[in-house]
Amino acid sequence: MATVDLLYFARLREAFGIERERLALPGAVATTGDLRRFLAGRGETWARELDPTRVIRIAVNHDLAEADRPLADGDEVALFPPVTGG
Amino acid sequence: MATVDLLYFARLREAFGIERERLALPGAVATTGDLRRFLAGRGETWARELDPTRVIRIAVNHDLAEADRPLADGDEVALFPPVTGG
Amino acid sequence: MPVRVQADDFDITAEIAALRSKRTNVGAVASFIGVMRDFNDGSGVSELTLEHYPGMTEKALDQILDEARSRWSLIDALIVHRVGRMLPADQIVLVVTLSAHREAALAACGFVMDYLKTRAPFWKKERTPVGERWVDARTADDTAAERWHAGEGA
Amino acid sequence: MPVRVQADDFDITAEIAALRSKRTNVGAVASFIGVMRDFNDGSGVSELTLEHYPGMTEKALDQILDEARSRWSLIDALIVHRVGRMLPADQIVLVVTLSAHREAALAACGFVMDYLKTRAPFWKKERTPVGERWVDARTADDTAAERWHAGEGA
Repeated sequence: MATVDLLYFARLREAFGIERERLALPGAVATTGDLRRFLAGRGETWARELDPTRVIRIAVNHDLAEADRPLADGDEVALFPPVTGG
Repeated sequence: MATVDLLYFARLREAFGIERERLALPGAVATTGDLRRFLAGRGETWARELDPTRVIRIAVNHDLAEADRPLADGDEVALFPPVTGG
Repeated sequence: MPVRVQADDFDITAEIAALRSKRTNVGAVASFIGVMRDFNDGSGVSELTLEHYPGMTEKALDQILDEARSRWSLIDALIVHRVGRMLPADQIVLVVTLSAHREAALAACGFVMDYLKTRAPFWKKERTPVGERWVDARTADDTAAERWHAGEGA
Repeated sequence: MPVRVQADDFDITAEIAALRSKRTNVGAVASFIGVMRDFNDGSGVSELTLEHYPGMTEKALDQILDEARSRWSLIDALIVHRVGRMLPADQIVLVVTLSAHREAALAACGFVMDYLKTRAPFWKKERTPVGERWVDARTADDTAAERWHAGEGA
């Protein structure tokens, strides 16, 4: 079974009250888009923050990824709001 | 009779061997273009450096001027090659 | 093409001197410093906290400089980005680009800032008179970054 | 909006600090330093002499900053241009622009350099292995300055 490390940053980290977690991917979760929908199913805060109308970025192994990016065992997957540095 | 102060810079200063001069304008010299043609009539070096094919800038009282700019008594008129600062 | 993420402040004279060290082919040094303002989005701001994603940040900044180098003839370039707590007037980010000619240096400097604003994982949280808030990404930043795609592909 | 013509070298950190002094609305500091290269137009260059037209120079630089201020929202701006003898790697010119946002600061900095290159009365004389020569104006500089006219009038 594929396991990924999930990281949350900025508003998502605060809203979820968690910085990182290790997740064994359910069989139906094959891509970053699947993962987002799966996490949105965890309940109110998760559903609100990950609602499809909210702009969220997902990075896989330190590279920004599209929603169809396949996930593999050992991936580091980060979810965060649009960046605001500079 | 109108008198102007003429200044030469960079390559023109070196070619003419003169930095500045006071010139009583001949009656036919009414504009910067007239002045350039008049100075070109002074002889070989002047004719070569001020030949119509050479790009020369003329400033009147510290502002870049076109060839039809009228000259007035007391004007400071500078002739120089295109600038190369920065 | 160094990138650095640090809590400490930086000095632009020292950074430029280090980049230029022993090079006599540099004709143009363009630079940009992003500074913390005491006002943003209609509110006073008394403090800023910059969070980032260690590991990804450095990779993203490296990629931005690689992309800049592929587009312009650069002799060297530098990004320094601060993280942690900052006060109004503090320096936040420094970009320096070195080239033989000004066109490349200036264009690359603007490009790096545009890309950094939309691709480097930094987030700002502001303290205002009514509490703390995460800064929203500016649509203008996306637009600025997108102009560099003009002419690419379809 | 100060302009200075001087024989002495300058320090960009000190110049930026002076411009920013006591201001907390500055979000963006763009700058450009023109540096003497040891190579130009196919020859080694060992020394440079910069001549200018005192009186007109300051007026031309003031006009360039006025024009920049009329086009972008600038908090302040600075031009320092050196004259006299210079050696390879010496700093020649500094432009700094301050704004609330980076777009204005960066665009104005490029604009000032483009205009300075074609409108400010400075002339460079280079010492090369085969003697001294006056630097020719670059057509590229005229083209760069002209792009700011796009959309003006006819």
